[in-house]
Amino acid sequence: MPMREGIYGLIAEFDTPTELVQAAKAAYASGYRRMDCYTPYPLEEAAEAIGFDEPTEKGVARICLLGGLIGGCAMFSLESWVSIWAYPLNIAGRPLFSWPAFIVPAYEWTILFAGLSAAYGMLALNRLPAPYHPVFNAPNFRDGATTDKFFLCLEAADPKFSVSESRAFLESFRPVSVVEVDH
Amino acid sequence: MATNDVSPQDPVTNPGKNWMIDPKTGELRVLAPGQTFRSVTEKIARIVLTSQTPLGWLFGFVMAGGLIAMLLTAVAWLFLKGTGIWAITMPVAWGFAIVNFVWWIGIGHAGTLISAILLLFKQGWRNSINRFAEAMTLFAVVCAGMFPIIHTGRPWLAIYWLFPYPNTMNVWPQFRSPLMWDVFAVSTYATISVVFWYIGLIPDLGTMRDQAKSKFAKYIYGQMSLGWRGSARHWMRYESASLLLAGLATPLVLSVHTVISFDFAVAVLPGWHTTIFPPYFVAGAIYSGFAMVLTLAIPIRKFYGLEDIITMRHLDNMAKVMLATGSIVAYGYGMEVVMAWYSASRWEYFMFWNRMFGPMGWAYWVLIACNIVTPLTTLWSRKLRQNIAYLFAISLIVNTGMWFERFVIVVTSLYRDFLPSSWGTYRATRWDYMTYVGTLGLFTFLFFLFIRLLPMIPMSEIRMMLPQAKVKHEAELQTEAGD
Amino acid sequence: MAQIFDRSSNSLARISLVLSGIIVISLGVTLNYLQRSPWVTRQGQRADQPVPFSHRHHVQGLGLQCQYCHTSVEKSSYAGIPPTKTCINCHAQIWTNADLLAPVRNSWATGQSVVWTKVHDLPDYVYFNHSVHVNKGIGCSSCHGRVDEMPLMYQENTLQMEWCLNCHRNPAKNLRPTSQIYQMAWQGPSSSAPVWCASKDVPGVPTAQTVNCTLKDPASNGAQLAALEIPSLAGTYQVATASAGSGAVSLPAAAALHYTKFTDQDALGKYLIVQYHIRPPHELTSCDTCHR
Amino acid sequence: MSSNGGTGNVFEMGGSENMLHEAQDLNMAKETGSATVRAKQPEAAKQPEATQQSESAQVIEAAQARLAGMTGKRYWRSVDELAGTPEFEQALQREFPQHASEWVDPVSRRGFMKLMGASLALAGLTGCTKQPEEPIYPYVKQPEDLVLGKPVYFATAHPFPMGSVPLLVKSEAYRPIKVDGNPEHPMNHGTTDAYTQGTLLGLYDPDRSQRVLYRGENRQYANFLTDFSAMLSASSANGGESLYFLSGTVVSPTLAAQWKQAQQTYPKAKWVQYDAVNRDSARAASKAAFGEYVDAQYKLDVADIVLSLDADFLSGLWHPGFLKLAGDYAKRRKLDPGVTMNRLYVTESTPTTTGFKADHRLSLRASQMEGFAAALAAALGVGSAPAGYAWTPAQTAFLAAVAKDLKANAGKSVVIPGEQASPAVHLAAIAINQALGNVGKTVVYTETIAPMPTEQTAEIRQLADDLRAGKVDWLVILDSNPVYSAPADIEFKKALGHAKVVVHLGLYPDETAQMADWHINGAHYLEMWSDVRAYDGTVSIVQPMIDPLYGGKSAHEIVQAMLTSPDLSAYEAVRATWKPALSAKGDFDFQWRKALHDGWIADTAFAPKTAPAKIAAIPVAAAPDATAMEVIFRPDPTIYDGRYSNLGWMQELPKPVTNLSWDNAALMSIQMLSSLQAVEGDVIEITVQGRKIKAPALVVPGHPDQSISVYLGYGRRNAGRVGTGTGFDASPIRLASAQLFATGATARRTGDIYEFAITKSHYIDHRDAIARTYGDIEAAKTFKPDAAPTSLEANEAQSRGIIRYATLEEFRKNPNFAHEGENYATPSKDVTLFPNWKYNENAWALTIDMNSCTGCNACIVSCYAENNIAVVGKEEVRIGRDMQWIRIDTYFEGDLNAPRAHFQPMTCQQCENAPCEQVCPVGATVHTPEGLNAMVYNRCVGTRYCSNNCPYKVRRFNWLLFSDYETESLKLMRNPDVTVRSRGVMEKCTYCVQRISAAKIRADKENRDVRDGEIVTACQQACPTQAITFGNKNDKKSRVAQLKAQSRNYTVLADENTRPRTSYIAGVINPNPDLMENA
Repeated sequence: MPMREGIYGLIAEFDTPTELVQAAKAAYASGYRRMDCYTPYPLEEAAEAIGFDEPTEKGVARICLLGGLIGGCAMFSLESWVSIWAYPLNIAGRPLFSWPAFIVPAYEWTILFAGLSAAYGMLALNRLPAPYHPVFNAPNFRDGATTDKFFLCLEAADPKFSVSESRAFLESFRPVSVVEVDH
Repeated sequence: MATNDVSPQDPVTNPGKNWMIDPKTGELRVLAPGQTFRSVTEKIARIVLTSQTPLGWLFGFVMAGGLIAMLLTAVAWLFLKGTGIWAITMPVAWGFAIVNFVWWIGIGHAGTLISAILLLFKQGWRNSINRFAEAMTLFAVVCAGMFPIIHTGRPWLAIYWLFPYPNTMNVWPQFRSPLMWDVFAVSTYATISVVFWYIGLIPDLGTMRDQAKSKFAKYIYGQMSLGWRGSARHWMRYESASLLLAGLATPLVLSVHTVISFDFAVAVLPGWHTTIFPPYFVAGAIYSGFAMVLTLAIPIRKFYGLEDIITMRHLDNMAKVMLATGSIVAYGYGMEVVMAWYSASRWEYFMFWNRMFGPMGWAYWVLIACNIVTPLTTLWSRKLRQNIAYLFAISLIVNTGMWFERFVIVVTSLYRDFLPSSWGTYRATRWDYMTYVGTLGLFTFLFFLFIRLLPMIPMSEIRMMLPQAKVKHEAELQTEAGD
Repeated sequence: MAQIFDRSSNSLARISLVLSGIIVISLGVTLNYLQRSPWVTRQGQRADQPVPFSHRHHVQGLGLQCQYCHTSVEKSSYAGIPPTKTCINCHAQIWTNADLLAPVRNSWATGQSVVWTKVHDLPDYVYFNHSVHVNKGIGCSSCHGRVDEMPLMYQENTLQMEWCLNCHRNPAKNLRPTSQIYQMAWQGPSSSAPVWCASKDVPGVPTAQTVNCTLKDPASNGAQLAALEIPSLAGTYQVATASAGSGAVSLPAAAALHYTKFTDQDALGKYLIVQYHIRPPHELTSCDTCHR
Repeated sequence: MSSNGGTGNVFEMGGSENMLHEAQDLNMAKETGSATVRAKQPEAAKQPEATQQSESAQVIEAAQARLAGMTGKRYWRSVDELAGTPEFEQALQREFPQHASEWVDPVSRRGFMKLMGASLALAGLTGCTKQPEEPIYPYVKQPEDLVLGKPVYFATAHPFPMGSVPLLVKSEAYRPIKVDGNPEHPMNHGTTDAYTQGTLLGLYDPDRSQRVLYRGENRQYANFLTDFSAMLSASSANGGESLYFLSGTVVSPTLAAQWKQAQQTYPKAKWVQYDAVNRDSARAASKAAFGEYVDAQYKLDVADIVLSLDADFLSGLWHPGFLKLAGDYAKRRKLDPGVTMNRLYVTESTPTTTGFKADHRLSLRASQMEGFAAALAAALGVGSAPAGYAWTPAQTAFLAAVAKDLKANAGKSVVIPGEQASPAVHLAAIAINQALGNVGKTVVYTETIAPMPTEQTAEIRQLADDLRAGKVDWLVILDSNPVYSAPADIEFKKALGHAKVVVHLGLYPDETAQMADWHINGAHYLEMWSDVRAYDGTVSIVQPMIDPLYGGKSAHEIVQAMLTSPDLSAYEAVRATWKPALSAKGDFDFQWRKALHDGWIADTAFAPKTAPAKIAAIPVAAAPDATAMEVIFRPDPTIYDGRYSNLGWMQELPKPVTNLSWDNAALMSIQMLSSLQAVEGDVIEITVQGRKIKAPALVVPGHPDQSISVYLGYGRRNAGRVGTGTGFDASPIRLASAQLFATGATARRTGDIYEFAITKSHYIDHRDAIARTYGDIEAAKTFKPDAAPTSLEANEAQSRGIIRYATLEEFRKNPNFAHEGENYATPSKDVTLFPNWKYNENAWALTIDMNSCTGCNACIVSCYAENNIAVVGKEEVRIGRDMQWIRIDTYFEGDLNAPRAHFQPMTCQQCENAPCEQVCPVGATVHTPEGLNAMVYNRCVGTRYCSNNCPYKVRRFNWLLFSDYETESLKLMRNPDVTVRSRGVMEKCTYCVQRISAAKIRADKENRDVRDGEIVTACQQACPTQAITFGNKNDKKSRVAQLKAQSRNYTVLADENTRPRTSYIAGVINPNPDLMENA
């Protein structure tokens, strides 16, 4: 990550999910887009508040499906190729193309590939791993965000963002604190 | 002692007359009341982050290490001499190795079931136990996976030829063989379990990173958590990913033991060649799995004073699941016998007569006693279900019983088959026992490492379950403002 | 609170993920090549031999027949390594005191074997039979390469199972007239160098002898030459014919034969497969063909 | 892998062999001739093909050179170091078979690497391991007629006291690797027996005596000759008085001739013959009846009714003419069109396969046999019934029926007395046969096969007395082990001490060798020149297959040393003996070569003697006391009198009837067992005239009460690493006065327990009535023998349709009996989900005739030799890990006191729907286009799933490293066409696929189809009764196809729809209607 001018954004700390969600909704309503909430456990309302809706995005799901199909087809065609063309052998008088037997490994590979794609897909879409992130610069963030505090971050990249106004805007929700976050 | 960290006079654990009963429903609470995000977090995180290792833990750890040494001896000798050191012979060419394999895999199943199926069914109570149930799965699969590899006595070959890859011989695996199916089922099962488990860990690793004091711990957990920061977007994708994984793990876990049962069901041997195996193998697996979860959960919650996170409600539910699956298994046994009689197949008939009253009949009756009689008669009583000592005892009994089930299926079907001239018998050797007990050691060893190094209870999911985790809606806020 | 990780760590983490993937794959690829590499197969390696025997000199230079030394190649599974006597036959007269030949003279004097190192060394569980290959139209050079151009003997092919199967699955591409078996330079027919073949199937007689191929156009007076090329029924096949009970066989006069002209290996191969009664691929690739 | 040539082979076999013979008569003869010459030049004889075998041969050579006190010729300097290495020494000492309890032979790291290497190599891991560079040892001068990779066949014969076996030996680069009967010989038509097959291992036995010893120190043979000739020149003055020879039964006419010569110089010298198993009864009887020693020859092919008086002529070589008798018997049991079925009655005192093959079997105590014989004779009008004998109703009925049947078939019947029956029985038999007018028809009397017939027990008793009397200065013991085998009461071992010098010539440094001053390492019959006579007297020349591995000597050389031309070779001696006879036929050299090539000298069979027997009366002993217990002594079915006890193959071979391996036992009836209040495995102490032995008890169904049978030959003290200490020695209670059976014995349970190795789960475990008493003495006390319990296994075998048989009448009524009834049906081929696989080329198949098989075990040993099968040792056998690819399943039926038994050879059935193939994850066992169930050893990873899924349990697994990769001499013996299996590999019968491939290659080269009978499996080749037939079932004219077309043809477990290629011809018995209720 190259050094950037100015700050990453303003981050407000709340004690309860409710306050966070209120603030987030308001921010979204007043036109902020580049922002994010940070919570110690999944909080759907927060995501909705900042206008993010995974179920409609379906990124992970798509990748997962794709992976599954690839895995299944790959294994089934491998089995068929091996038994019919690569080295045809009379096994116990069974037909070369014993598809019922081939289903099992194909089935397992479907699941294997689907599962892996889901996991890696999720990480990729989340741009993880990212051991470094500006928000970690915020005091209390470390101790709070993964334990019992709720954060709302308005990012400087947002066109509507201005240090003074945005701070005032956040202050209006009586957060525990509002601090500037460096890159 | 670690329990010192969790101060006894912590307000949440004040002992009041059935304070664990939820007044609204009258049911047992899933969690003790009055806990905060931070209290649960600290209680769980401290177990790992505390600097002083509990003596009890050390002791168990060393014991397990000893057993592993024994396992290594047995396996080394096996590679040196060949499978002849085991009791297996003609006609009983499969023995402990396969019995243990099936038994361990079965145990694994409960973990996946709890984390996946109960998740799909939105069973909130699973959250307290799914983490170490999954860990148990992993370690059980490790123990299980060992056996197919070593049971040829020449693992360098087993590994070399059981996977399909282009080789100079132009020869490929034989995909009609159930053993081949096992290779894929078990490897997939292992991989998916690891992934699922790790994905579940990520947020908690984040917490650990942030709770940790020492630089080293911060660094390690930091790397492992992949920089998790609890962003709302991440959470959403994370949720759908784990939902998908749960959705995949469910058919997987059902398929794995089905495939294992094919090892027998696909063979021509009376006592193996039966269509009822897949369902009752799966049921049996879950049966033994939950028994194992109990075996682990009961001492741990006592030892680390987690009574108000792993509550009586959990134990009670698990006992109920055992009751259900146990009944399915019982039905399976019954059905086998009925079919033997109804099919009028002399092979089936003789096999069962022999299995029950033949020279090795005792094994059959042990399994009936352990799997059917003892648990299924007693677990109906709520009183007994909530008697921790009894649950612990029953869990051990069921584990034994399920081991004998596999023993009966493998050995007593083989030792007297089609041609009377080739009838034989089976007497386990010291090496068989050393290998089996050794894997128990390996399992415990890994589990001890796990509870010492990783949060054994998913903190983020516990937080979700706390009342204050809910977002209050306008209406509620109004009323609050009004007061 | 300070960051634990520096900015760069993000890229590092992601790169290392990708890298580990790449490493695994490339490892697989390497092994795949390794298992076919000369390091494993000894392909093209010249082993240390007690005497630096030159096939080029003896075959190309002196024009010795393969069978002069490898006597049992047509009769037995084992082609045969010449006894010291075979060397002495000539080297009693020529190069009688060349230092290079000291081991041979020594062996002759002491009665001890000259201990050669096996160059073409199949695993012990592979049961290869020279006689059937030679009798069914597989030439020496098909497996051993241009021995006549090897100053020191080396292994031309991998001799791995896939290499064997390669031919057992499609023998046509290597079959040649039996008259050309020991012809190192055999290229297969072409429009510039066609082959004429004729056959008359006589049961109980080695196929090789009932098929007659010639490199000269029988139409133009090559017929006699062609006839001359018909190997005699005497010698090695006596046992066979005798036990086949069909005694001496009257071979058709070359003129009477109807010759077909071949200008490419495929056509010739297909023709010879029929004439030589080569077993179909599914039999040639059956496990018990080579393993017992 | 070392012992595997790795070079495929073309060889002539069976049917084609015959033609080849005519074809290249002289050709072969030349080969033979050169074999002769070669036998004198080690470097030729012992430099085999360019595989490691050659190396190992040299190693032994070198070792010998070193061990002979560095005075021996220095062959192979190149490998001297090798021979010197500790590895090699160790290899010589090494336990063989290497087996069993993993504690016994710990694996060194080196061993481990080697073993890994072996299994990796076997696994074809060429991708991961490089093969070591292999050397080639070409000949210096290659014999002209040698084609490496092509075996040569030489005719010879196996000398055996009861009558020799003409052989055709397969020789691979001049190493004999397979011993089989001579296909053209009129006596055995190519069949052999278990002993003869086993002798191959005897040749390569690493425990063979390898050097000449004087009082334990190494010497050269020359040293002995100096002493010997010194003694001779001294004693020629007194005509060789005090010079004694002791040998086993002399079978070589040449040896007899040499002795006759010697006697001219040494008239007073004495030659004593003694074998623990001898023919004294027959000799005594013939002397009494004919005034001279004669042999009886029985012609069962023309006998409708056969009565055996304790004659075990269907089991093995211990009955004279076994091969001929069994063959002829079977001819009359195959129900071929136009051949009437014979009827066999057997009375016997020890249950044998002969007894169980009989249509009617009567078990009599040994002491009752004379009485029964005499009574029968009386019933047929010879002499009068003996007084004092009380017969049970069953016995009376049997006697009456037999007498009636014999009368009715006078001239077409025969009575055969057993060699182990008393002279009186023989006399009775002679009398009956004469009275029935069988003589000249079904039995002829001829000059004895043994050139020097004597009554041996009396002789050795005399020798012992002479020894004690100090009359013996030199005692030369030739190929005999009296210290072990002599009757107990003559105290031979002690007596031996009185001799001044004792010389012992023998294959092994055995008990006698330990006592001898001089020990000379003997030559194996495959290493020596000699001659023998077959059952009918036809002479066969014994010619060496290989130069003596350890420079051993034969009796011929010793005796020759006494003669005017002491260094005349045995070869010359034998030629000299037959020069007159052969020259009479024409050019001697040609005739000699013809004799060598054919394997026998034509027209040397004995002419029948015509003089009738004159029998005053049959001397019958007084009726035995019913309560007195008796002990019956029998030659062992697997190691005979102990001479084969160091052969792993023979030790491991399950004995017929009992399936007991690696041991002998006190065989008895259930009644006897329970009267001893013992259970099987209890050690019993048997006392005869104050002499005691301890032996574990084992029940044999149908054994007479109040008697115990023991096999001789066990309890050896110096047999070698295999034989020493196996079983118990019965000779301490075998007295000169009671060589056949001892009466008035007592027995008691000692309380010790002994564990048997029995190759099938033992029927007694499953007999409910007995099972209750099993291991429970209290119950045994109250056990009621007359409960007549039945065997669960046999019942299952019957009801599962594994064993199917009918009586002749039933068969006539319903020829299709083998396919009717529950579990007898064969499912239709069309009832299947899958399309049936087509077999358009050859379809190999096998049939086994349940009527012909007598369970004699010859096939098993033949399979051992052909397929390099490993010996695993008692401990492994005990837990069911025997490696035999073919086994004889024995099922007992009905009342245990008078059971019927069925013998079913069981081996891989080559199922078309092979359950084993489907479950193999690596495709190590697959089906070939010709329908073989191929087993690819180097592909096998050892999951053992195939075995679990095999309904016939005919697969065998190398649980440990069973194959011996260490012992050099054994490498010479291995069949280079068959992979030696390492540990962790599954193996099984493949219909001798190596022979099939060889035949196909030969046929392909000759542009023809494989002929019917061209391929002969090892088991089929050995089978004395030709019960096994192999061939192409697609060829409707083939013998196998025709047999499969028979109505009696059935497949085992047909209802499993495995579609075996091996099928069985259901048995048909021919009982006497009068005896049906006892049948």
